[in-house]
Amino acid sequence: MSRVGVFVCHCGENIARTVDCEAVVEALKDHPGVAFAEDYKYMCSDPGQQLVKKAIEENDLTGVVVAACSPHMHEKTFRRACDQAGLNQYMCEMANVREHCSWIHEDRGEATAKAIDITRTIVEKVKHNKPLESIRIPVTKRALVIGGGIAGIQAALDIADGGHEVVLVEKEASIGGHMSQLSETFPTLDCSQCILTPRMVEAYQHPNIKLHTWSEVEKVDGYIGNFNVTIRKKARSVNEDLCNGCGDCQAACPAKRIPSEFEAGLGKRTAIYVPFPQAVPNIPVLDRQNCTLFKGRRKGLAKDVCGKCQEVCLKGAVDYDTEDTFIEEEIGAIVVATGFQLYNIGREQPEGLKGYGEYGYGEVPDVIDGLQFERLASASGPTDGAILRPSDGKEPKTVVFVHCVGSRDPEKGISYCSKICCMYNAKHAMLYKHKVHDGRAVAFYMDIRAGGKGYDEFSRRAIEEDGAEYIRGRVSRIFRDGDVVKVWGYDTLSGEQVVIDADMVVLATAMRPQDGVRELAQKLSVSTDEHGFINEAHPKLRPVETNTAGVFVAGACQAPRDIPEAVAMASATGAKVMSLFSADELEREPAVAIVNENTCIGCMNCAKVCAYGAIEQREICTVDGHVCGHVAYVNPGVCQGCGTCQAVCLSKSVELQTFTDEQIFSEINALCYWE
Amino acid sequence: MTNAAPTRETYFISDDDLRALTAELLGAGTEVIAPVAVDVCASPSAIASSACLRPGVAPVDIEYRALADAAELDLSRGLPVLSLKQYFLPEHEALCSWRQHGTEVEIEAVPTEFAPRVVLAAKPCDSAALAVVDKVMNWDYQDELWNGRREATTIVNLACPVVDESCFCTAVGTAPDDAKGADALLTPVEGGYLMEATTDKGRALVEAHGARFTAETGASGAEQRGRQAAEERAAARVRVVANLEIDAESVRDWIDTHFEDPLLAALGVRCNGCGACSSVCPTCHCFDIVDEEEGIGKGTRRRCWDTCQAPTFTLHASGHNPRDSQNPRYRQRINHKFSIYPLKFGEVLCTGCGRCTRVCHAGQDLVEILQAIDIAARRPEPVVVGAEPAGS
Amino acid sequence: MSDATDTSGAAADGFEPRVTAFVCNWCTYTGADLAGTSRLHMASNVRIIRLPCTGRIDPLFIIKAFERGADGVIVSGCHPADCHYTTGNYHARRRFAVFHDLMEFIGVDPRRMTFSWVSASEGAKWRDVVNEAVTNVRTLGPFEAYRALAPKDAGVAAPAGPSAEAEAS
Amino acid sequence: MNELREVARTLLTDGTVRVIIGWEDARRGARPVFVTDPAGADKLIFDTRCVHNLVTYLNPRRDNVAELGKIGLVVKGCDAKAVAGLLREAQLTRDDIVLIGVRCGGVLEEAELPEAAPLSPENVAPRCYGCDNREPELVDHLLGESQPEPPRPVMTIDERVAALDGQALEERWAFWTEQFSKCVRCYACRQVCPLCVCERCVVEKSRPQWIEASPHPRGNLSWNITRALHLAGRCVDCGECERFCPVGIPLSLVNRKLQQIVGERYGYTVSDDPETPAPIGDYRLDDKQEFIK
Repeated sequence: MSRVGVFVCHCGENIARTVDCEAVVEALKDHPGVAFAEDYKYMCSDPGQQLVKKAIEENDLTGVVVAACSPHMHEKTFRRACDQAGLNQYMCEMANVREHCSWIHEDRGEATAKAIDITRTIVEKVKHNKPLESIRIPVTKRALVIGGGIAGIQAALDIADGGHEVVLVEKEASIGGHMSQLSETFPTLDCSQCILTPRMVEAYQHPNIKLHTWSEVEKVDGYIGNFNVTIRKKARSVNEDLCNGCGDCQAACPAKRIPSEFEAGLGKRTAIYVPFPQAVPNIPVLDRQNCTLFKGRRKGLAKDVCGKCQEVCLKGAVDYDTEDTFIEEEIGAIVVATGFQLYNIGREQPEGLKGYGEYGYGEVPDVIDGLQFERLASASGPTDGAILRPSDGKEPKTVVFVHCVGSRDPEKGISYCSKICCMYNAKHAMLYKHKVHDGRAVAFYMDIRAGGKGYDEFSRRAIEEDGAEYIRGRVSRIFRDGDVVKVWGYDTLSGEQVVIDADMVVLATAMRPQDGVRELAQKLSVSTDEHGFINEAHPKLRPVETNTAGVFVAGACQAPRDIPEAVAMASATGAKVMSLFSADELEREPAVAIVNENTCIGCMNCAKVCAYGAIEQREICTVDGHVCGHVAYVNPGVCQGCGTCQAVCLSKSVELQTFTDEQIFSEINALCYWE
Repeated sequence: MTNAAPTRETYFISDDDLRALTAELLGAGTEVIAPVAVDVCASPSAIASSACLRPGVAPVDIEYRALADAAELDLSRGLPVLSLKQYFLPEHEALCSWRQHGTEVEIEAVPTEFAPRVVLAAKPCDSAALAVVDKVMNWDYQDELWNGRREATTIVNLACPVVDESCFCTAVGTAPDDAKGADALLTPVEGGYLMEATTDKGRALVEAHGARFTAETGASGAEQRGRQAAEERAAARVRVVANLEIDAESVRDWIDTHFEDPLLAALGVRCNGCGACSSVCPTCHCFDIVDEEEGIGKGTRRRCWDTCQAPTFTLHASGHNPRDSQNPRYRQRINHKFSIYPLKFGEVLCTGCGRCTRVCHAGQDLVEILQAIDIAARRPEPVVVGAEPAGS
Repeated sequence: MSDATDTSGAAADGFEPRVTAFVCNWCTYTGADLAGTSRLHMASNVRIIRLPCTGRIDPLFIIKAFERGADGVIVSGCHPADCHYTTGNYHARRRFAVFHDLMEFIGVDPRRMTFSWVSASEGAKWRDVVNEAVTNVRTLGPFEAYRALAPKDAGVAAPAGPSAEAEAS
Repeated sequence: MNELREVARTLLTDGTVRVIIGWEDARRGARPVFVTDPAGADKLIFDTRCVHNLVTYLNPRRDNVAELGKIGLVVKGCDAKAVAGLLREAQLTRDDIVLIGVRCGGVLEEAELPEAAPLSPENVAPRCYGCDNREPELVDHLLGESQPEPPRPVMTIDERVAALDGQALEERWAFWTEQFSKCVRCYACRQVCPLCVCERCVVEKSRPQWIEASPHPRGNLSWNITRALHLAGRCVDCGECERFCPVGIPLSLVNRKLQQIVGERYGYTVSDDPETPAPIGDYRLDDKQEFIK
């Protein structure tokens, strides 16, 4: 028989003003199963909690109901108090008579009647509560970081510095990501490479970091603390252990006209290549698509037509017959930092995006995007830092910068603000003016979004000190007209049409998630938003967690981010991972579902609705070990306690521990209006 | 409640008088239960039935119902879908209710006294079933609710005017003109019915409404009516006997000694376990007791029909189920009716109404099954080497 | 110190609808909390049962609430794409669409069943949902049709209707 | 018919299956038959009386059928959909059974007849009208000649549902509560349903007892709503629940209504393709939500 204690809080006057707390106590005193009922001015105060503890001990209470504020406010407080008094904390529940009653009703009679109902309902629930113990899950103290851009590098370094092993996976040949392509960074204009390269090297040399470049995550099994990750190491054709990065192979390679990805197409590379001189690791990969030897093999030629790189390699590191290999890693936590790509606004677009054919990108050579401008401005870029336009290598005297190309334009498929463009446009205008003093920099903008430390000052400097011309308005068309690039725009402040004969146009195209993120998200059981950015668990309070426990998110794969934000997020994930790794076992609330194997028929409808992939099929055996069927099994390490499985289970064979059918039934029953 | 043949008194009652008697009973506030032809096509149910959309005779359901009006009485029809059982062991009935005050529990009992009522034109197989079930209801426990209703009810049978291919009452010791379990029997004759009162309750009914009855003494009209009635009843018996003729005693003993016989053990393979046979059976009397909460600390304990064909019927709290598939469950049905009950109470727990066969859409056919068992029971046991030679 | 004469409950003559609300913990329950902290006054006829997610809500809850004498029900949770558990509300949406249509087919006035999305920031919307549901049910009157289905056992006192309801005896 | 017997005989003779479940002619009409001996294959028939959905015998909880050995099952198009339902919910693996499909042009509504009758608008089972699976694809053998479309019944089920839809709420409530109050809770509907495969039905759960067990109108309503909801998007419209109901509750009207609901809302029609996900347990971001405030 239950012995429930009911504790009615006045909350000063907050509850007592409209609810007759003594009447609530009186009504509950004789309620079946109630052994103790009392009211008090401030139940959450120290003496109030003492009252609860004392009542538990003196009355041998089996359950506690605190009729006070929302459980979101003080449930933890009173559960702790119960725990201290020797009552299992899950035997304590809150009856919300403040937010849901005294604060929203004026009539004392109505409010009191309702408060009695609310308290009875919770008493009935508590009568069916069961003592629960926290769930303990072993933790493998080893993290996986997916993506070797600045966010991934930072997360890996933070975790590694904390003393835990990190596996860093990068799909390109070198870590560094987009930041390695940048010339200078806003708002300080320090050299991107100069601040990034030491981090890259540090990550490479860190004893706790195991780096896999030219690799991708193939498969993820398991759950928080216990992931099993398969990594595909793509065939590199170069033995990483033998190669000493001398570069002879690159020099020997006859295929030298391949557009360089790192140079955003403005420079060329060879088929066997290191993406950029500071690459980490400084080990080339062989681009089999463009390699003369492999082209020959694909044509089915009997003899290899090239092989120069192998010939010149003194270390014998070049091997044309390597294949993709797979590595399995035991992992406890995963940080996703796959970064972004720019919206390629040409005519061919994936589903949902429309592109900007009217801007001539990809057709007019002197219409470039922001990353291409970064390479033009970079001292290590294809022009050694001179601003020369791609079509004829001349110095452009008029450059137009167009903001919001793709961003904030739901018509073209992207509704969000890409956040960094206002700043980098200002930076580009500045860099251009610093290098071409007599040049004219014109920017078309919608409005300037320069929130951030020193950001607004920076963009003002572009206008006020460096003389960039800012026109508030949109550009309708960009096209080639002889030697010039015509820009048709509209100045919304003056209300006039603007036509500019530019020498070069730089488009601030939107940031988009990397291709393949949806597939990766699927492997990780995390969700993505409509644009493909990875969803955080809570937009405000859990910004670097995902809805899959043990999977965290950093940088621009979650939403457009600038460098300091990406780094801050990365460090935040580092802290999250460190706290997960701080104990040998992970303690979780027992708010998980459990399957009744006696009645489960293994239809697996529950698994179909589980957003976390927490439910799997498990064979059951007779006493003599003969497999006689299969049932569902809920992995308590993965289950988040939503209870959707229970509602779809036709035979009611799965039950959420903290919201059982008996509890809810009793609550409904308590609201029986027949009396 | 047994047949008291020597004291049978025979009366004639005309069609009009029978209706007038019904009206008198109703007028006096007595509940009268009788077969009623329910127009299934009456609004709003018509939409549910294809039969109502076809040209021709409007389909009806025959049901035992408490009459609202004497005009509803319909004596021309066959067997009602559900037997008379429901008026003695309702589909569900309250046994008690409870209420918790603090830590005290207060129990409120249900009354076991019932107002007198009359069943008119009961089918002989239905009244006989009540007599069979009386035995178990008064075995080690006297079921007050059953007995109270039995005592309060006067049952007047009507000799069967309609017999079909599933009827086999004569094979299990009753007949289409039996008054077993009833207080009187009506037999249709020219212009009305012959009424034989077989119990005191039956005679009391005649006495209370003496003006409606004429005693059948030696008058010539009475003689002719008697002959007509006897012929009609004999013809009905012949038709039933043609459906099935078995030796119930040897069937009983054979089942008792052949529990594992393949014939018995594999009876249930076709059966869907729907239990409709139990619902419609006049002798199936198993019930389940459930406590239904109405709110906090109060509710009602009810009993409701159960069936041995349901897997949960024998499910133990441990999870073990001794009758864990439809084969043993169906065997139990046969075993209980034709062996266990007769061995214990001396009567077959079946009155041959054939409802189970008619209701079964999977084609389980009790006539066929009993025939097979009867044949097996008559077949000489196989000679076992070394045993005494049989019939030497 | 309190005024005991004030606890007579709902108006004795008028019909006071009884509405049971099934809400998710993360959005609507929190939204109702916000209505409280914002002191948004609303009808007092609704009793909330807190669940982790709309995905946990079974149509049986609603049937049971009607069986127990509720005149109306509310089911409320996170807006699409806002579910704390990612997809629970999408599953709930299908389940309750089917349930809603079926109940209407059976003859239950859909105005007795309010389904809504109320986020944690929509305290005012919660107030409006509550007030509208109560007004709807008030217009429809007590759900006598459902109560009439209650078993009428001989000898066992039929449960009294809601008019006999008494708080704190 | 000869073709059917031949296939059955071969399957039994070569040991592919241990038992063929089909229909036979009996005293009171066609009924299920379990043939284990090749010689018994001659019992098998198929005509307009072969209504019984034999898939109900594939329920993994039917131990007495399972112990007969590997099953060859004769299925009509609607029955094949039920097999797909079992496959979809992992109650069966395709290799467990051999499916002998029979081309069906409709069955009788009242099928317990000594002889097969040709179909007419008066006698055809209304659910057969508009059958979309007369050429089941899931089967291993497909026998018989191509069949014409079943005749249009005097009133189709959709028309009956529409007639109810056209009534006032109170009329529908009166109709259904009257129908459901007839229920004796024998659970015949559940027992014969090929897709009611739970080990323990929700109605048998007593802690808590969501559905009152005794057959009063309140418990009956709860049971019938729950039964219908549990089959939403799963029901294959074989009509067995209604046929077995001893008190004649028009369950096919509820079942059809639910099919209409999932059809109109989610574009779902039940098929014999086990790969198509069921509509409940699935969702789309843009599912209709006009009923939600």
